[in-house]
Amino acid sequence: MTMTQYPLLALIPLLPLLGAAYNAFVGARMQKRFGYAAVHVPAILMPGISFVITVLAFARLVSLPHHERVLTITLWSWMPVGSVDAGVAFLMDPLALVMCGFITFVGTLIHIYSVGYMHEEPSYWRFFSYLNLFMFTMLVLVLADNFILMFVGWEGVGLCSYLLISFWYKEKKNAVAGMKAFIVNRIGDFGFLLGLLLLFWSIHGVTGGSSVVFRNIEEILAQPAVREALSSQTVLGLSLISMIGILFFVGAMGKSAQIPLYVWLPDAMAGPTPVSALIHAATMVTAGVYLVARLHFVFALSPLVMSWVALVGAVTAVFAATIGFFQHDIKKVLAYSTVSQLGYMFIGVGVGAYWVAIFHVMTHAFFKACLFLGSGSVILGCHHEQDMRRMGGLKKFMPVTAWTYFIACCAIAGFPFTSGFFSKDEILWKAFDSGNLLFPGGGLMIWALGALGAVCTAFYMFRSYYMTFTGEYRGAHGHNGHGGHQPHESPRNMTHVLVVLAAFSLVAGFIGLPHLWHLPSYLHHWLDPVFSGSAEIIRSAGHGSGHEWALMIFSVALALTGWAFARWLYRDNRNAAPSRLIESKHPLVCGIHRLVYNKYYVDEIYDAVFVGFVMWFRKICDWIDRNIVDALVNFAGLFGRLVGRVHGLTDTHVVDGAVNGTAWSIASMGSALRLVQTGNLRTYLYIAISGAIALVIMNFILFG
Amino acid sequence: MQQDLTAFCPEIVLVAGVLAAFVADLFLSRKPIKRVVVAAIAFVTVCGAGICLFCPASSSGLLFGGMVHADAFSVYFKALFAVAVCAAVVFSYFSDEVERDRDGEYYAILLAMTLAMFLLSSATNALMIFLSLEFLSVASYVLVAFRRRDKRSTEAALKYVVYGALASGLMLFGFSYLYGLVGSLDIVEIGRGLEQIFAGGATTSAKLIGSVSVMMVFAGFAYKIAAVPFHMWCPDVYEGAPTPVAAILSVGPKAAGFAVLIRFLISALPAGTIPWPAIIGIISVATMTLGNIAAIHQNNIKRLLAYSSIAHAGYMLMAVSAGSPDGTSAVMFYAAVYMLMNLGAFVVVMSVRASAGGSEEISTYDGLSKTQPLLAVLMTIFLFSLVGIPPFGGFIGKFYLFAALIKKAGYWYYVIALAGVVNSAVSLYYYARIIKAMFLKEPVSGNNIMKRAPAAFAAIAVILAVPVLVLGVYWSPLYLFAERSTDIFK
Amino acid sequence: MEYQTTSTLLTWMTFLPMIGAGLIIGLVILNYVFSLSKAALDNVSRAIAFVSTLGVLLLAVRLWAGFDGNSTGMQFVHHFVWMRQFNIEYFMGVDGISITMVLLTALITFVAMIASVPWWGKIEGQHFTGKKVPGYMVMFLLLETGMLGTFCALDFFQFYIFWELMLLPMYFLIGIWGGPRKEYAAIKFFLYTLAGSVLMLLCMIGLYYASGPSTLVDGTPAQHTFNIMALSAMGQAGFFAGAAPVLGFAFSKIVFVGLFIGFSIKVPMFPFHTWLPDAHVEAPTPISVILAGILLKMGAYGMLRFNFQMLPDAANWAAHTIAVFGMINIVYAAFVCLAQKDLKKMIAYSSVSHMGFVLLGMAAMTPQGITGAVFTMVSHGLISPMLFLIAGVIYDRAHTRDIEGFGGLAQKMPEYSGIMGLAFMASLGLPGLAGFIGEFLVFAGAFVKFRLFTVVSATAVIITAAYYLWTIQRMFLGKLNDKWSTLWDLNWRERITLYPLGVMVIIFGFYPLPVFDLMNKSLHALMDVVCSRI
Amino acid sequence: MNPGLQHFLVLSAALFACGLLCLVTRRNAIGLLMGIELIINAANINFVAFSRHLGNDRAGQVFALFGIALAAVGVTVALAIVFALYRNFNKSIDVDDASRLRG
Repeated sequence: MTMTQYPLLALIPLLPLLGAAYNAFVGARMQKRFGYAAVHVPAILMPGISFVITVLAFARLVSLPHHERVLTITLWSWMPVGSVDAGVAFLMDPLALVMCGFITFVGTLIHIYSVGYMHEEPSYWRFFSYLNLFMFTMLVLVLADNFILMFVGWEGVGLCSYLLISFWYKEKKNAVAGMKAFIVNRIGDFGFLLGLLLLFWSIHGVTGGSSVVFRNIEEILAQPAVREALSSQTVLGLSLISMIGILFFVGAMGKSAQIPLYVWLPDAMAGPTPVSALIHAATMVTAGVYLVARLHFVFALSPLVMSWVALVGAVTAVFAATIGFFQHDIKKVLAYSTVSQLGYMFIGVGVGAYWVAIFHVMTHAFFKACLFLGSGSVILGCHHEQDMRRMGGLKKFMPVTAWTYFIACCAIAGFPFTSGFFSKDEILWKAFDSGNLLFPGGGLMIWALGALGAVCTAFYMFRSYYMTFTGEYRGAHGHNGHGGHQPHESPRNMTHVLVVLAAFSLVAGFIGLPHLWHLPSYLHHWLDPVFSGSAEIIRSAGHGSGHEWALMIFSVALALTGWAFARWLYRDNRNAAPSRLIESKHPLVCGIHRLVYNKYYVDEIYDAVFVGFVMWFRKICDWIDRNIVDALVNFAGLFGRLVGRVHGLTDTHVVDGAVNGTAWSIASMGSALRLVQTGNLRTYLYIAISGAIALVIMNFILFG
Repeated sequence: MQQDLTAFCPEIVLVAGVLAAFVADLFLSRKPIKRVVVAAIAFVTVCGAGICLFCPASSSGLLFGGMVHADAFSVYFKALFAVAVCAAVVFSYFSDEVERDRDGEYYAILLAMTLAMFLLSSATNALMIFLSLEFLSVASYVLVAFRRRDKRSTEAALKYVVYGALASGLMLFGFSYLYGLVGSLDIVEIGRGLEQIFAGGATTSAKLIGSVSVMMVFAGFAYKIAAVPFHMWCPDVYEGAPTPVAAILSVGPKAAGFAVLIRFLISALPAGTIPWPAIIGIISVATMTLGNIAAIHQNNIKRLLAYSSIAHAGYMLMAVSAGSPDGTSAVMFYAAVYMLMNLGAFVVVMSVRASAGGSEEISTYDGLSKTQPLLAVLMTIFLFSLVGIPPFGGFIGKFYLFAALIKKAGYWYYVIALAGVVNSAVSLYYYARIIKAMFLKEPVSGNNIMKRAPAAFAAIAVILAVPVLVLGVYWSPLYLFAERSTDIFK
Repeated sequence: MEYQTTSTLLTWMTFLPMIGAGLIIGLVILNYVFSLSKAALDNVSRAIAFVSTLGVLLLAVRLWAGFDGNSTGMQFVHHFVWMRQFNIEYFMGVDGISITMVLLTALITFVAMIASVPWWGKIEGQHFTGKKVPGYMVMFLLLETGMLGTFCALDFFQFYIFWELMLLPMYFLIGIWGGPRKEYAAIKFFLYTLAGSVLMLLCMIGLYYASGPSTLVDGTPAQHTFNIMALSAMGQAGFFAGAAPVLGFAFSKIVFVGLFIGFSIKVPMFPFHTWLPDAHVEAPTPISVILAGILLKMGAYGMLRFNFQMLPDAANWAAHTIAVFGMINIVYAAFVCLAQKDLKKMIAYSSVSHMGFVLLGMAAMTPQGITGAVFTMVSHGLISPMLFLIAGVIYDRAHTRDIEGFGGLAQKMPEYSGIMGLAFMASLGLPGLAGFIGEFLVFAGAFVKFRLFTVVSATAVIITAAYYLWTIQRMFLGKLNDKWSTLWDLNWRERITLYPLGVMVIIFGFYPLPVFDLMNKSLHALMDVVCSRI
Repeated sequence: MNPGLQHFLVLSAALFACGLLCLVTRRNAIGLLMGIELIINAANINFVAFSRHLGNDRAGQVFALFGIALAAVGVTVALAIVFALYRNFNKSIDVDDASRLRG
């Protein structure tokens, strides 16, 4: 495999880093001196240039023969120890390019959007510095040519999301949300790390050498012998390769908010809306999908893991979608929809349709960013109101937002010829047609779940649309904060961004047209060289095109059904059914409602079980440390007690420790000796004489 | 066996000095002059004796029909005594604890005591050992009791005298049996005799009597070096005696006791007789442990130092129990270092006592680093050296002790060595207590300095501290001296 | 192989601070004669101390420049016979392992020195920098001599002297200039370390008598030796493995255990760690910095230099146990951290946890493991000083370290919060910062040997994140506690201590090659010794 | 019948025992001194007896003489101290009174 050196590659991540550094160190002063422009101009420029470079790289790639489309640049060797051959090196292949493309593009747009959204923020510079830092880490994640560098990006995005979620740190709940996000992500990273180590050493065990560079590993795993060994050797009853896959998938779960590690994402909405759009919808959360796609040569080897991935994805898709039903916070709705959409992507990678998953990642980036930014514009327009029950009728105040939002809704619901339609349908079809799911009827089952999720999605998305934009404005009354204020359309730079994104969510689908229509699928062809390695492993059940037509029509029908329901229930806020449902006293109904409304109490359960355990265990450890270790290791309480004694018994903890540690200690012996030294001469004589006798006796006992 | 007295000249000098001191005390009437003169006589005498030591003749052969053996071994110890007594003369002169009106006697007795130690360290005959031991004891009794009107001094003396009399009585009784067994008083002869007996030539009753009598003899030595179970006089006497006397007692007689003990053990108890290394080992562990543990609770500094001196006797016995030339030279080296650091500590005690109006409580030392930094630093040096921490001489001494044991490489020796290190760790408690008082505590308004202590104390302490520090990094001359002195036993 | 003197640089480096201390003592004595004003005395002694630490730092740079990373042997050797009895030699030299520590020592001590003077920034109220200054400086300099000597000494006896030489100054520095419970903390530190080192003393003598004949540097034959290189050579030749048993145990094993306990008290390893929190909490900031930055490394260094290099067979025998203790250190201490209310105490326990990585990595005895262990020593040597300086900053202002008591500080002290965030992230092993590299290599190295232990230890990745982020959240985020509305942000004194370290942490995160270049060769030599017996 | 060695040994042993007994029972300082005298004389008897047994070996006899002399010396000093005791501890020579130094 020949690779082309392409030094410019390094600039793609480094420029945003530069911007981040600029704002971090001088941003504050610049902001004071030259106003906000001094902050956001460089901040926007950097990712912008990165985008331009990406385009150049694209051109360069296109100029290369189809199967040699790889650009690399190695800056320096990083930790050259044994076979850990990690370097600070970047690699751009078609996959990375797609990711890079929409990351830099959407990223830049969102930077522009933020200028309007954050215009009242005093620590404007901090925001943009974080945002640029995020761009840097995300691009490192995507462009890394080895696991370890990828891990830098992997944890880096986690850090940035932490920083940005708790950006308004004065609110305790924001801070806590940030913390939660980081820690849950770390659980995923734990899996990632172990997966990496297991992979590394398994290969080492088989071949004697090893590597952490993706391409080398792919080549090694291409050898049948290695594949054989890895699938035959078992650990904890699973084949090595499956275990590796599962561990990596745990990492992916954490980043991409899949069951059971999805809980952080809804809370992450505490951050500013552009952040939610960029990090928690468009880019970072798709890193898990990217990881699986990147490691297709690992996952493809283990049908078991593939099936798990698909199943988890499907379940998540439905589960999250149902939660979306009763949420009132517009951002929460979008958050759950993101979780559910990520589920679809995992279905995609799970059934081996990697390019489709990436396709959906991309389209989702457009329409979900559009939705989030739309909601952001709404929130701004309603003076930081997020509760949909206090909105309504905003269409007339902010038409552009409304329209773009509607278009994005259509896209995500999968209305025909929107981007979502193409990507989602392709995923569902691939799932249905998949031949290497382990459980019987797997394809059908996954497809069914996906379809169910689709209808739910259509329903709650349009619900949010109608609640927000139609009917009468409910904000003015009861909302004394800004009583009398009318909602207003957002500034131009924001609306323009919305329009662009909406446009893309409409048309982006056309780069991946279904084969069914005998039209070229550019994306598939483009990504083909990346995934060719595992192509022959992925089997299809071989359903005919008839099925595919049927499914397509069916899913369109589903989308329309969901839309119709939502329209019937929520349009103009006329229908009383929803409120009746909520007020209903029927135990079953309100039980279910409460259950779903409270997100199935998952957070509460986690708090009780895991957090509870940790908080209990830390107390135990602390107690042990203070009362047992400190005492016992003070050489059987001797040190503790003596120190306590020497220092006037002031230090209760020492003495207690010593007492707990041991009943007998030298100190008490010492005081006993004081009693022996009575000061009475005759006692001394007694002791001396008996001592002499004792000596004599000892002499005999010991030596006859 | 040569009969000229050149080998005896140090002792002769001392005898002359004693007489001179008495005479001077008798004929000089004006107190101040008398003090100076007598002290000067004492000082000069001791120095003279010390110088005589280094003329080669003084380490050449047997004297008085084998009563005394002036050899390198004894010379080493004699040199030790000379140094110690020199210091003692000086700080006694400046100490207000020695009753000024009678210090003619004081110095005379001090010299006599020196003479006794000289003799003891070179005695090779049971009679000579007993004589010089008694001589030493009697001199010490008098010095301890020197403050006639002081209750504590008297009580200490009483305990000392009775206890000592008992010990020497036991010793005497033991010697009588040994004499009966082997028909000679020369320790080498005794050694031969015992060898034959224990070789199986004699009845078990003879062996029994042999070991019993040896134990009784040992009681005498153990009492001198304050080893368990004959240590109990030590704390009380040190506390009761005038500090200068306590100081000299803690180094002089102890060292002399070790000298004669080693000589006796090696000459009179050759291998195959009584397995004394084991017994000494047990005693040493008991001694150091008891000393250290008992010291922890002491609040009177002199008493604390007394217990510490017991503990150090234990350390030295540890090496004695190795029963090897290395062990012997290690003990000798340690004895020298110990002399320096312990005297130093006592000198500081004297100085503080003098400035703090006679108080000996450890609380007196609170915040000493503020009121008298120099003393505090010196005391710290001595104490850490006593703990045995580099870079002080004490560490090197301990190092040699342990090295001697470990070189023997036996289960038994490892155990003792282990006990030794644990003890030296424990000993840190009470030494650190004083250091803590000096540096970490603030001076209490109550015990601020009442009057200035004579600067001489500080001077002596400095003079003693220098070798303690130097020996920490450069000790070979002294060790070579000690090593060469043990050749006679090879 | 025989090492002849090639340079006296190390000697100068080691004893330069002692010379400085001597000057200060002279100054104090002069002060008795014609009494200077307190301010003058203080400032002059500060200046002397400052200059000598700076001098050491410069010499260290010279050392770095002159060091040849491609040779496995000792460099800058200064070697002559010290005491013919016991064949004790004066033998200084550095190889790839020790030079990293020497450089670290020079740097951290200098930083600590800056933190010990009240210059370039206001200090309010009673502060240790104004208390008994000459004494402090003397002790500080003696401490530096002890530390450098310990890392450079290649004669066991000499090593021991330096090792103990460190004790006394440390005792006083904690005991006199420390916090409320300083007396207890000081004596506890002293007793623990002494207990360890007396054991070490016995093992040292034992090794001496077990060692075979060799020749001193001047060519005279010696029956036994203290020369570490000679001892290592013998040990690697299986000399001690075959020595006569002690107390019924194999010689090499019991000596290994003895030495290991001695060193593990310093590391500190699980059950012997309880002196550390007390010492850290009570010690003044610069001393905590030195304690965490350097003293803890001495234990680990000693293990590498003696336990592993001299007794490879016993090392292999003990590896499993060491790994277990490493695991306990990592996880247990992490949980204890989670329970701490005192910021400094939490940081202290985090040090315990991180030294666990070092133990685990060493125990693995794989290239990644040992390299990771040493690199962790370096990175932790940069990060933990930052952490303690940070704790000191807030303590100087608020006179409390109670985490719960703060809140919302980020509004008053943004710069401080930023640097603290950096330090915390580095310490929790965020990739791209120095902490990560060591941590990752340790995991990578240990995983192949001790799969279970590594997995358990890796959970600490989560716990560590938890306690650091929780601390940040409680101290800096949320509403500002009005009580702290008067706090001010970093001053220059604190900046010049914190920023260099921060920069190095970032640089070594992405570009650790300089460190690797220094140590790789020597480490490989060591690994050939240790791993060959697996 | 003329007494042989063992008679003397028995006698001396008895004396020695009395001496020890006396030391540990008497509270009177003088009594203690007497006890010591007994022990020393027991030893002296041994010496003389042994020297006789060894064919009038002079060493033993000399030792006995020295023993007597030293006993005298010791007692002299001891009596002086007892006198001081009598003076300092208000006219009492009960050793139990002199037990201030302890611990």
